[in-house]
Parts: sequence; structure tokens; C-alpha cells
Amino acid sequence: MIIQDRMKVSGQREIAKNIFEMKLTGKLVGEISSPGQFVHIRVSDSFEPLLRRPISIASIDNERNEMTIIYRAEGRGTTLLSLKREGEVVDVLGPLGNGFPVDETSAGETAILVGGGIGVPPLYELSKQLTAKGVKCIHILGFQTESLSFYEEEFSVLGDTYIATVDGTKGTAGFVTDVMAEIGDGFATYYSCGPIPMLNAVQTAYAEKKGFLSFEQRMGCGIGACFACVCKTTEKNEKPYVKVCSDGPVFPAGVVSI
Amino acid sequence: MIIQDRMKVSGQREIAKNIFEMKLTGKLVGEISSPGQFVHIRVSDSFEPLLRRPISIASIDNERNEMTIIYRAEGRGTTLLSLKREGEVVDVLGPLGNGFPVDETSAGETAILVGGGIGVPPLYELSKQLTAKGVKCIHILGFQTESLSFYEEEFSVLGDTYIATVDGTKGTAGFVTDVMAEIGDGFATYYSCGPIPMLNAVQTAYAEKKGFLSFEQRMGCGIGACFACVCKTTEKNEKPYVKVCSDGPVFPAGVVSI
Amino acid sequence: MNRLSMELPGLQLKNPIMPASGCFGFGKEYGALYDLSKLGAIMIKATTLETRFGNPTPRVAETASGMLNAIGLQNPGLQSVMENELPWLEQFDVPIIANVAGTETADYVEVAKTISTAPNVKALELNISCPNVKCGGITFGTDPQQAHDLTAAVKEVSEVPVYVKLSPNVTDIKEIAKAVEAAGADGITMINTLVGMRLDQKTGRPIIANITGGLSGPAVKPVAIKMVYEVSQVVTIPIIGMGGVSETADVIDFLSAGASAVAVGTANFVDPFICPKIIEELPVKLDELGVDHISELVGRSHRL
Amino acid sequence: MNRLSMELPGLQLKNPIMPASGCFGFGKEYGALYDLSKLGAIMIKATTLETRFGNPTPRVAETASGMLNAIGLQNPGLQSVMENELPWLEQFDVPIIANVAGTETADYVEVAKTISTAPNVKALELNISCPNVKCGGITFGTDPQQAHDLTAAVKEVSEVPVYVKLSPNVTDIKEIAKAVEAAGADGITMINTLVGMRLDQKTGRPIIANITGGLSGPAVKPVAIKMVYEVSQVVTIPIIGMGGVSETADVIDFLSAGASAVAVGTANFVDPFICPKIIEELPVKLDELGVDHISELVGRSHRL
Ligand SMILES: Cc1cc2nc3c(=O)[nH]c(=O)nc-3n(C[C@H](O)[C@H](O)[C@H](O)COP(=O)(O)OP(=O)(O)OC[C@H]3O[C@@H](n4cnc5c(N)ncnc54)[C@H](O)[C@@H]3O)c2cc1C
Ligand SMILES: Cc1cc2nc3c(=O)[nH]c(=O)nc-3n(C[C@H](O)[C@H](O)[C@H](O)COP(=O)(O)OP(=O)(O)OC[C@H]3O[C@@H](n4cnc5c(N)ncnc54)[C@H](O)[C@@H]3O)c2cc1C
Ligand SMILES: Cc1cc2nc3c(=O)[nH]c(=O)nc-3n(C[C@H](O)[C@H](O)[C@H](O)COP(=O)(O)O)c2cc1C
Ligand SMILES: Cc1cc2nc3c(=O)[nH]c(=O)nc-3n(C[C@H](O)[C@H](O)[C@H](O)COP(=O)(O)O)c2cc1C
Ligand code: FES
Ligand code: FES
Repeated sequence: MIIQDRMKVSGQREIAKNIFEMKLTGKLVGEISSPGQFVHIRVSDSFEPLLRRPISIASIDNERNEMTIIYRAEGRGTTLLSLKREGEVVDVLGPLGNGFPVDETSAGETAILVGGGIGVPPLYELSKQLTAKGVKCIHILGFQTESLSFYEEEFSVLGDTYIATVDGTKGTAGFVTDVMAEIGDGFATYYSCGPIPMLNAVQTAYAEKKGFLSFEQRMGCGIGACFACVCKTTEKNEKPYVKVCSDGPVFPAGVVSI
Repeated sequence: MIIQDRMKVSGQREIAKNIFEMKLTGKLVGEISSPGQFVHIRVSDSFEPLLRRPISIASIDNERNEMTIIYRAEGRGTTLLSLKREGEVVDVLGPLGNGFPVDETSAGETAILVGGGIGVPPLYELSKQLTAKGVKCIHILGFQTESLSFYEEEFSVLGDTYIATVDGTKGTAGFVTDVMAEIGDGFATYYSCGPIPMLNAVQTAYAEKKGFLSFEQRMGCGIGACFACVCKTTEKNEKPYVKVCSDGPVFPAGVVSI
Repeated sequence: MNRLSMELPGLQLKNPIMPASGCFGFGKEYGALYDLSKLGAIMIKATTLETRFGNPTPRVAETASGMLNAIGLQNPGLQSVMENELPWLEQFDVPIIANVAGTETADYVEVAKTISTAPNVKALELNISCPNVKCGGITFGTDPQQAHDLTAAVKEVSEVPVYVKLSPNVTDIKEIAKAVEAAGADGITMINTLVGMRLDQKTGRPIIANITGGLSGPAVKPVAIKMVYEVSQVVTIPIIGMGGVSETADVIDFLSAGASAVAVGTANFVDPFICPKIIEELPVKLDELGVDHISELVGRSHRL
Repeated sequence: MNRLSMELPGLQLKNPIMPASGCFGFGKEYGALYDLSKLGAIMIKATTLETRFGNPTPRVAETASGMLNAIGLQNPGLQSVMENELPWLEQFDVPIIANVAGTETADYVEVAKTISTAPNVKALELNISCPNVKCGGITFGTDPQQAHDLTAAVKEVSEVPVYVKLSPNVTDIKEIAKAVEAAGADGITMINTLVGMRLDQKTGRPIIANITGGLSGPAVKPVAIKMVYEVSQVVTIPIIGMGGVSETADVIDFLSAGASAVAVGTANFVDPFICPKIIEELPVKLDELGVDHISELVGRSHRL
């Protein structure tokens, strides 16, 4: 169920240049049903900035009622978020949307998780859940440059992890697709989150495979009421459009017209 | 000189119900030239609330570069101010305006200082400076009720201090004018700060005396440029109006038309 | 005694609080969060004759204490609203105000005629003020004669009272208000959004794909209050006020300005529980103000 | 090369930043804080034929990301401005734009005729958009014909180029812009304030003594940007843009929308050093954007 929770900041640290890992504690955590869901965060009690900010859930610790989010402090809202200190309280709405289907890969099968930049975080909880049920995960993570890369170690613990940086400062020089080409197609499913051009390249490269992509759109309500976040769909979908916030953010490959 | 100073909060405590005493440290303190001057405080780095808040300087400690302000947390801005914690930094513009003329009372003479509610604070620095030069100060402080009263002890150290509360929970039951009636007119000068009806009553009661009153008006710029804070004047004044922020906030009794 | 009840043409309101059109869909999403029967009424998303996909995205952008939107009246169309949305809302004890939109008079008339027969639709809100569609919408809302004629045409076919939603993007909103009153409007809702724009810092291009969008939220409240204050003094029909309502104090302001009820738009996005929160706080505010019934506040700004 | 210089009718601007009229008095107060020669220009407070005391107080009220003002054009009158204010400003190397106001055409003409002869007045800004005075002002600004005629009358007597300041409180600002261009205006300044209101929570009465006030500050920026974007595409004379400019990014937005220079109003109250701060930051922004000269940004929102 979607709830509004005043969650406590239980951790906040900069894990890469302007990239923050924040831990939030509260009963909302108990409501999370799948990796790839997101929360809608009010960064200030003031009316400026006005709107909530959508941020993916990067990992969950049900025992501690704690979840982790990872975000880039870029504009006004996320910068304010990065100034919150441990112990402060943040108004969080969630969990929102439908995440990655863990069920679509069976134990023993291999899944490829492809993330780009700030699209990497939700793949972490996904990988935790997949590996926990016996799926072999291969991670391909793309970043602009080394100083903006994060979570290589965390992912490596769960499975093979390849890094690509556009400027070659870390891992393969180039894009995630360059790594994909090397790895081949010995896998059952792919899951991906990142910028639209990346999602497009991934779904084109893996056209024959079962895959799931997570999308972004500017949002108003975050719960499906305002029609801000719609995307046109391909003929694969019965409805001519989907809402990223409530129908997504994760869709089967090929559904969203990009 | 007026400067914009990012002052450090060196103290913040609630001294009466919703009344806060805040200490601010910075080089602005060195620019203060008279008691009754005020500062214009930006309570947030956001554009909401937008305008600065005018608050009187209640006392100065030049050695520590520290000044004290006392304010009622009432609306959005002052409430935000009351949430600032020690060590935080606040954008302060000042010192502004012309304060109470200490020179108008000579050593050995008696001055009466009449304050009402949140008009009491600037009288404290005034009394410190007057008594330091050998003026005998009598303080008459009016509050709504005991729980809203403050600084009785501080004023008592400097001179006789009478309290009046509207509901009689402390000191004389009634208004400052009731105390004034008892004290008589054996004094050289009076200084007053408080709500308009009080200022009016004081200047009427002491019509024959030399007195100085501090006024409030809603402000824009705080430095004399926007014409938000003008008051009409009586024929005593050469100009038909004065600006509270830059000509005042303190005026000789009888100048401002009330 | 219910201190919050209000009676308006067609509407028995338990309280004067209702979500504004376009900010609450057809209720389903918020219905998953709280009991919609708590609301005074619900203004549903604009309904047009045919299904509309609306504008390309991005459709929203944030501004200082406000937001721009250019949804473009996306909705499933009259038939689907009649068959799927309105029946679903019947489970709640809450009057529905159906927001009616179109590109020409005939569209409005047809939607109004049909939708006003739905059992829970107790009033129509004629949307002559949507800034986000190329034709229709706002053009009706900026010309008194056109506003008059459209209102009269809809009045003729509607089974329920008709409220007309005014645009603030006009030189003199009083003229439009008087024109729709003369045409038989039963009430006025105001204000729709101000037209605005935001540019991308890097490229300089508009962020909203539709180029311009409608400005809403706390930023526009002073404009809305001023217009309600003015219009309520030149018409005798009641006003449902809106524009930036975000907390209980704002409701008091709109009533004081002359509105008889208040709609909450953008604030639903900031706090999805804002409507029930305000409804709960209102009696406390009335106590603070020493007022028995909320109706005593209506138009007090006019009284000296 | 000065990357920030701009040439406009009558005005050689070192940079495109100037304080907006009414938010900077006649410069004395800010002159005590920094060297006014840093500024691109100064738009001085509205000058009328006679001394004006203006409206009763309160004259300002805060709103969400904005403020209302109803100063009522208080100023010492033409003679005093000519004798005291303008000569004082001559010590600075900065062009003055004199804001001219009045109640009827004859007033405007007389003020314009005289003030345009002051050696440092390089342009006039015709204030046909002040919402805070009973007659004159805004009535000229809402009717294209009246705006045209007033502009023509002033053009006839002015010794310097004439800019006309437009009101946003109109259905179609493009009409007014085209009318004043046709009448010979050398430039347009926009926007003046939106009309708004704020009520006291306890009493329900308007806070501003004049009842309504002009809304300014970040809240109005989206409206201003949209109007500059529109007007700059229908006139060929340059625009000085304003409305909510509070930081360097806002300047980029106004230039992108189509303004050739930018005025800063309310932000001076929030940060009295904002103009020199922006002027200092602009070259850094140009570097970020990869732009050599600021003029390259003008109107880039129109270009696809
Ligand atoms: C479902 C979803 C999940 C996301 N998960 C993450 C995450 O885990 N980590 C992360 O760093 N970012 C994530 N984003 C992107 C993140 O929401 C934006 O970077 C953020 O909203 C920008 O806010 P700001 O205050 O920095 O920028 P501002 O420029 O101040 O934002 C202004 C407005 O634009 C919106 N906006 C700006 N950029 C985006 C964007 N890319 N997507 C959606 N809205 C945008 C903001 O929400 C706000 O309403 C996610 C977005 C979506 C839709
Ligand atoms: C010269 C001067 C000295 C002052 N000294 C003190 C002091 O030492 N301690 C203290 O508690 N208060 C003092 N005040 C009053 C104080 O400025 C207001 O109480 C405060 O601005 C209210 O802000 P808010 O955020 O609480 O209220 P809000 O309602 O959020 O204020 C909204 C707007 O109205 C203005 N405003 C509201 N009330 C007043 C008022 N009474 N006077 C001026 N502007 C007002 C605010 O500045 C702001 O712009 C002084 C006022 C002036 C003019
Ligand atoms: C996302 C969004 C969609 C809207 N859609 C409609 C609509 O379909 N019909 C309509 O009459 N008004 C629509 N509006 C305008 C609102 O109903 C309301 O008039 C306006 O937003 C001002 O109120 P607010 O400031 O509380 O949001 C919409 C507003 C927003 C923000
Ligand atoms: C206190 C105040 C006084 C103003 N006085 C004038 C004036 O005398 N003449 C004028 O043309 N505009 C006047 N304006 C309007 C500004 O010049 C400007 O057009 C408007 O405030 C929008 O810009 P901003 O949002 O940067 O303040 C005034 C604005 C304010 C806030
Ligand atoms: S953000 Fe409102 S429908 Fe998706
Ligand atoms: S507040 Fe601007 S002149 Fe006094």
C-alpha cells in the first residue's frame, strides 16, 4: 500500500562526485513489494521547491525497516536533499509503481542487469533478490567517468560486474553496449535502467530476448492521477499509452514507444 | 556602514512562550552605532519566504563580535528563524536605521524607558549604554501575561524595573500607562518602543517631556529605497513623510503622525 | 450542526473542500489512499467527446512555488467516463462535478447533455479556460460574448446546474463573469491556470513540450484571491475558489475573498492527503476565529 | 572584447543588468553599498509632474515566492528629480532610464519633455502599467489604442529613445506591444506587476491598505518569460525583460526568451548586492554554456 511516511535519515554519504547514498528508516519499508519501485520525496517543508522528487529504491533492509536510495545532487531539490543530516525527518510517499519482475527469471538461469549512471541503483536490490533465489546475475554498469562511478564492489559480491566509462577512466572505454557485445547472449532475461538512448540500444541489441526496462518521466502526482508522465506505447500494448508512475516505471521491453 | 554578513548563530533559546533570544556573531556587530538600530534577516536560502525580516538589536557584545536579538516566533519567517541551530549561518543585513539618541540624556539625569511586548528588546542595549554613562534608568515593561514576559532580571540589574501585565499575572495589572501614572514625572527624557496604541498613550501622557519613540512598518528593502515603510509626519517635521527604515525607526516624539 | 456544510446549486456539500479538476483524475488513485466520502465534492478530470491522448511530454515543469502543466486534456472520452469512471465513483457518498471540455460548442453541448444524466453528477463545470489546447478551451474564456453563448447552449441541455470555470488570462475577468451569469450560469469556478513558460538552462528551449503551460500552485494565490474578491462583488451566483490552496489558512482566505467553497489542485501532488487534512483542521480554525459556521466567513473581506 | 556589452536604442550597456524602476529609488541607498558604475543602467523610480505621497501603509505584503506592493508612485516630483536626484547620479558612469508616470497624456508629455533633457537620462520608460494608482497608469496599458496614442505623444517631445513598459494584466499583450511599436516606441520593457491581493487571516481584510497590490518576484517569472517569448516574436524593437529575476540563471532565461537586457526588481530587497553579483557571475555562465558573447543567447528559445 502507498503510504506517506515521515522517515528518519539514518545515513547520508557521498559515494561518488555529487552522488549520495541516503538511508531512510520508517514503516514505508514494510510496504515495498518489488525491486525497481520508487519513492516520491518532499525535499523541504517550504513551497519552494514545490514538487516531490521521484527516486528509486536501491536496497531494502526489512529487519531494520531501512531502505537505501542513491541520487545525484543536481538541481534545487536533490541538492536540498543532500543537505539533510542524520536524524532529520523527510516526508516520503511510497512505495510507488511496479518494479522489476523477479519471477520472470528462474533459479539456475542467468540474468543480465544493465544500468547507466543514476539508473544503476534499482538494479542493486534487484540483483540481491535474484541471486538470493539462485539466479546468476551479470552486471554491466555504465558511467561517464570513474569519479561518477559507484557500487562496483557491492555488485561484485553478487555476481560478475563489468564497468564501462565513456572516457575510459575505468573498465571498458565506451558504452554498456560495448560490454554487452563481448558477453554474448547466454542468458535468459535482461533488466535495464538508465537514460533513454541506453535503453533503446539495449532493447535493440537484445531484440530476441525477454527483457524489462525502467523509464523516467517528469512527474506531478507520482500515483497515476495527473497524466503528467504518460508514454505512448507500441502496438504490443492494448492501451495507447502508459503512465510511468503507476503502470511503470518498469515495462516489458518493446511496450513503450521510444 | 551597512553590510551583508553571513553571521553565525552562537546561541538560541526560548526565553518566554514563543519568544526567542538569538545570539549572532560576525563583523556586522562592529558597525552598530546606536541602540535601537535593527537588522534585516533572511530566514531561508529559498525564495519562500522571500522577504527579509526586520528585528531590533537587543544588545551588543563588541568584544565577542556578538549581538543578541529577541523575537517572537509568529509567522512563517520568524518560525523558521527559531529553528536555526547553533553553528548555522544566517544572512543578516545591517545595521539599519537610526537608533535611540543616548546623547539626549546627560549623566546624572533620569530616563524612563517604556517598552511593550516585543518592543522591549531594543531598550535593553539602550539602558546598558545610558547607565554606563551615568544616567539613572527606570524601566516600565508591559506584557500581555506572565508567560510572555522576559528580561525582568536583566533590566533590574540596570535600574528600577516595573512590570505591567494586561491580565495581572505579573506586576501591575493593566498597561504601562498605569505604572507611569504612579511614577510621576521626575525625569529628563523618555524612550519608548512598542505597539502604536502604547506609543500614542506614552507620548500623550508625557506631552511636556523630551521623548523618543521607535516605530514599526512592513518593509521591503529596509534601506530607504522602496518607499514601503513611510509614515506621514506632523507639521513638526519639514518633510511630509519619513521612512521608518532609514529615517527611523526612532523619531523624536510628536514627529510621526499616529 | 455541521459547521462545515454548504449548500450550492445542485450541491449539498458536507464541507467546502473538493479536489480541483485535473489534479485528482477520476478519483481512483486517491481512493486507494483515503475514503473519498470525506470530501465535499470531487471535480473530475476534463471529459471530452472523444478519447484524447493530450500533449507530448514533458508535460510538467516546476517553478518558484508553482508548477506548469500542459497535459492537454488527456481523458478516455465521454463514453468511457460514463461507463467506467462515474459508476465506480457511485460507491462514495460524494457529489461529482463533471468538468466538460471541447473544441467547439457542439462538443460541449453533447458532453454536457450526456454526462449530466449520470446519477452522481450533481453539477457541471464548463472548462472554457484551458490554456493547453490549441483551439476551444481558452478562446471561449477570453471573450465575453463567446463565453455567454456557450454557457447558454450548455444550460439548455444540462440536467444539472452549470458552473463556468474562468480563465485569469484576461484584462477584465468581471466582464466574463457577468456574461456567463447573464447566460444563466448557476455558479462560477475560478481560477484556471495562468499561462507561463520555463526554459531549459542549457539549451534555452522550453521545457514543456507544448512550449507554454498553465501555472498553478501557491505562486498564483494572490492573483486568484484578487479575482475572487472582485468577481464576487459583481455577480450574485456563488463561486468555488481555487488557485494555490495548500493549507487550511488558504481556505479561510478564499472564503473571506468571497468564495462559497474551495478547490484544491496542485497541493494534492505535494501532499496526497491534503484534502482530508484540511477538512479535519477547519473546525479548529473556526474555533480560533470564533466563528460558528463556515458560511460566516464568506465574503468578509468586503465588509468593513 | 567585453562579452557582456549590449547596444540598445540610446543605451550603451556595459552589461545587460539594471535595477528595475521602483526597486532602487534614485540610487542613493544602493550607492552607499556599491559602486553604481558597475551597473548596465539604472531605471529610476517613477517620476510624476508633481510630488506624490503615494498610498497609505501597509504598502507591501509577502506572498509565496513573491510580494505585493502598492507604493502608489511616491516620488518627489519632476522638479526635485531634475534638481536633486539626477545630478547626484551624474557622478557614476551609468546611463539612466527615467520611468515616466502620470494620470493623463499631458502629464506624461510634460515629464517626458523635461526629464529627457537631463544629461544622464539616455532613455525613457513610459509606465503605462502601474496597477497601484486609481487613474492613469494601467488604463493606458490595457488598451492598444490608448497605449499607441500616449506613446506617439511622448515620442514627439522626447529627446531620447522611448521604451514602453507593458502590463501583464491583459488578455493579449502582443496587441499592446504591436501598438506601441507602431506608435514609434524604440523598445519595450516588460513585465510590470500582476495584480494580486493578500488577506489578513484573523480579520479577513486585505493587508495592503490600497486593497490590491502588484505581484512581483520569482512567482511571476514563468508568466514574464512566456510574455517576453511571445512579444519578442511579433515586434522588431528590443525588449528589456524583467519579472522575478533573482539569480544569474534567470538572466539567461530572459535573454533566451528574447530580451536584450534584463532588469532586477524585488531581488534587490532580498539581496541588495544581487546586481553586482549577477554581473560578476555572468561570464562564468557564458563559459559554462560555451558562449562568447551574451548577445548570442538573445532569443535562442525561438530557434529550433
Ligand atoms: C521513476 C524514477 C526514478 C528515479 N530514480 C532516480 C534515482 O534513483 N536516483 C537519481 O539520482 N535520480 C532518479 N530519478 C531522476 C530524479 O527524479 C531527478 O534527477 C530529480 O527529480 C531531479 O530533481 P532536482 O531537484 O535535482 O532537479 P530540478 O531541475 O530542480 O527539478 C525540477 C523538476 O523537474 C523534475 N525532473 C528533473 N529531472 C528529472 C528526471 N530526470 N526525471 C524525472 N523528473 C525530473 C523534478 O522532479 C522536478 O519536478 C528518477 C526519476 C524517475 C522518474
Ligand atoms: C524596525 C523593526 C524592528 C522590529 N524588531 C522586532 C524585534 O526586535 N522582535 C520581534 O519579535 N519583532 C520585531 N519586529 C517585528 C517583526 O519584524 C515582525 O514580527 C516579523 O517581520 C514578522 O515576520 P513573520 O515571519 O513572523 O510573519 P509573517 O506573517 O510571515 O510576515 C509576512 C510579512 O509581513 C511582515 N510583517 C509582519 N508583521 C510585521 C510587523 N509587525 N512589522 C513589520 N513587518 C511585519 C514580515 O516582515 C513579512 O514581510 C520589528 C519590526 C520592525 C519594523
Ligand atoms: C496537472 C493539472 C491538470 C489540470 N487539468 C485541468 C482540467 O482538466 N480541467 C480544468 O478545468 N482544470 C485543470 N487544471 C486546473 C486546476 O483545476 C486548477 O484550476 C488550477 O490548477 C489552480 O489551482 P491550484 O493552484 O490549486 O492547482 C489542471 C491543473 C493541473 C496542475
Ligand atoms: C516596491 C516596488 C515598487 C515599484 N515601483 C515601480 C515604479 O515606480 N514604476 C514602474 O514602472 N515599476 C515599478 N515596479 C515594478 C518593477 O519595476 C518590476 O516591473 C516588477 O517588480 C517585476 O520585476 P521583479 O519581479 O524583478 O520585481 C515596482 C515594483 C516593486 C516591487
Ligand atoms: S505523475 Fe501523475 S500520472 Fe504519473
Ligand atoms: S523598507 Fe524600503 S524604504 Fe523603508
